[in-house]
Amino acid sequence: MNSVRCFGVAKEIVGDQRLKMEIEGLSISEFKTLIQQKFPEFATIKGYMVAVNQVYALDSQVLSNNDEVAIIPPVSGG
Amino acid sequence: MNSVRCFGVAKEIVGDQRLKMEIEGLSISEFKTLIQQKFPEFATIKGYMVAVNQVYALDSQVLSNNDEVAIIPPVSGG
Amino acid sequence: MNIEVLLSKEKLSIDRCYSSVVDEACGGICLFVGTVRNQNKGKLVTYLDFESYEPMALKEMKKIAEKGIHKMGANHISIYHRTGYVGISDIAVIIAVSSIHRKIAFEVCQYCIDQLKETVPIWKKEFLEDGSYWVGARP
Amino acid sequence: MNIEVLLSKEKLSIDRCYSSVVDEACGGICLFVGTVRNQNKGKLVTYLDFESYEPMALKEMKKIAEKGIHKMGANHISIYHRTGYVGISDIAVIIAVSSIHRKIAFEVCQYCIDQLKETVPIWKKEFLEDGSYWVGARP
Repeated sequence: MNSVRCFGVAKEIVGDQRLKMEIEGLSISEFKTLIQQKFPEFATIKGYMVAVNQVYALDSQVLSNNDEVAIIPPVSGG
Repeated sequence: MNSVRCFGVAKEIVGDQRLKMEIEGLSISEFKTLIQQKFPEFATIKGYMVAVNQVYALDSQVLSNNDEVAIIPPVSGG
Repeated sequence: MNIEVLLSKEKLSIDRCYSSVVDEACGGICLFVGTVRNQNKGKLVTYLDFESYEPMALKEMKKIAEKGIHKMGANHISIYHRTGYVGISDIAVIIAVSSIHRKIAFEVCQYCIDQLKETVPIWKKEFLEDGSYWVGARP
Repeated sequence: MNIEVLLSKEKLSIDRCYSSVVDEACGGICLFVGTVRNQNKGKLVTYLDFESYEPMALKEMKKIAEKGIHKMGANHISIYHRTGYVGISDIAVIIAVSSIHRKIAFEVCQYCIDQLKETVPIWKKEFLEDGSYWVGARP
């Protein structure tokens, strides 16, 4: 089980800053599909990136349960 | 008689920060020719502007003795 | 070639940020200071709340500064960002860039703030008189 | 639309210059700080001496700021310049520009410093280890 970190609007959609889920072997694309099935509200935001071990991940990257995974909605610093 | 203000390298060439001279009726071009006759070293600098009443003057402008006249060598602020 | 990146719940100091990039060999320092505006898209803003994914945000800020120095030719760069509650007119971000000549300082400072707004995982929640929302999250 | 221009024999304050352009409606402030470098064209500089034609310099600084606001769209502009003796790393000039959006603040700040170096009657005498000269005066 992984504890996916959720920030900003993602934290509000998920209802928590951590989301427990099984991610082992999923590609980022598959992970995103799963997230959108669990929380259809993600379809209403402008999109989001996934960071793995604090680096933006490509869609093809494959996850393991040891990874630090985070949902990164559109950033708005500055 | 006017008391022409001299700054920077012009002050050094003239040897004083004020230069007493008759300017009534001279154009800026004529004024510059006169200055260069009195102080040939002006030919060795990069050029200079003349300000009349604290505004840059055109070559055709005609001076009167009441004007505040200044020799403005290349500026180097900042 | 110094880089300083900072996320802080306390007020940001322009003097500290400036001092961190001063160098006897550098003649030009460009600073950008981003403050909280009292309105956005015609609505009155009362305050902001900044959330960050801190370790990743610091890494992304460092990447920006590294590019500004190694690819774009700046000498020193500091990037400070506030987190948590920030009131109107308070400073949300300060970027200071020094370089030998000023043109590069301007270019790199602008690059840093443009890039920060694109890639650094920091989120701004805007509190209006009648509610709040995450800026830029929804179409 | 505030303009502040200053020539000062005393040390210039970034905080004062910054504060003079802060505005609740403005989100972006760009500052340029010009400091004295310890070398120029390969020679070691020990200090500078700035002379100004004060009333005209203030007028020219004001003209630059007016163009930055009325033609280029900035909200507030302050231009401070030091006069007299200035040591290495000391601040010779500070320009602060605020605007609603940051792009204009950057553009106008760069315009102000570029223009100041072209038109404002201020002269810099550079003191080296082995002499002194008026910068830019001779070919």
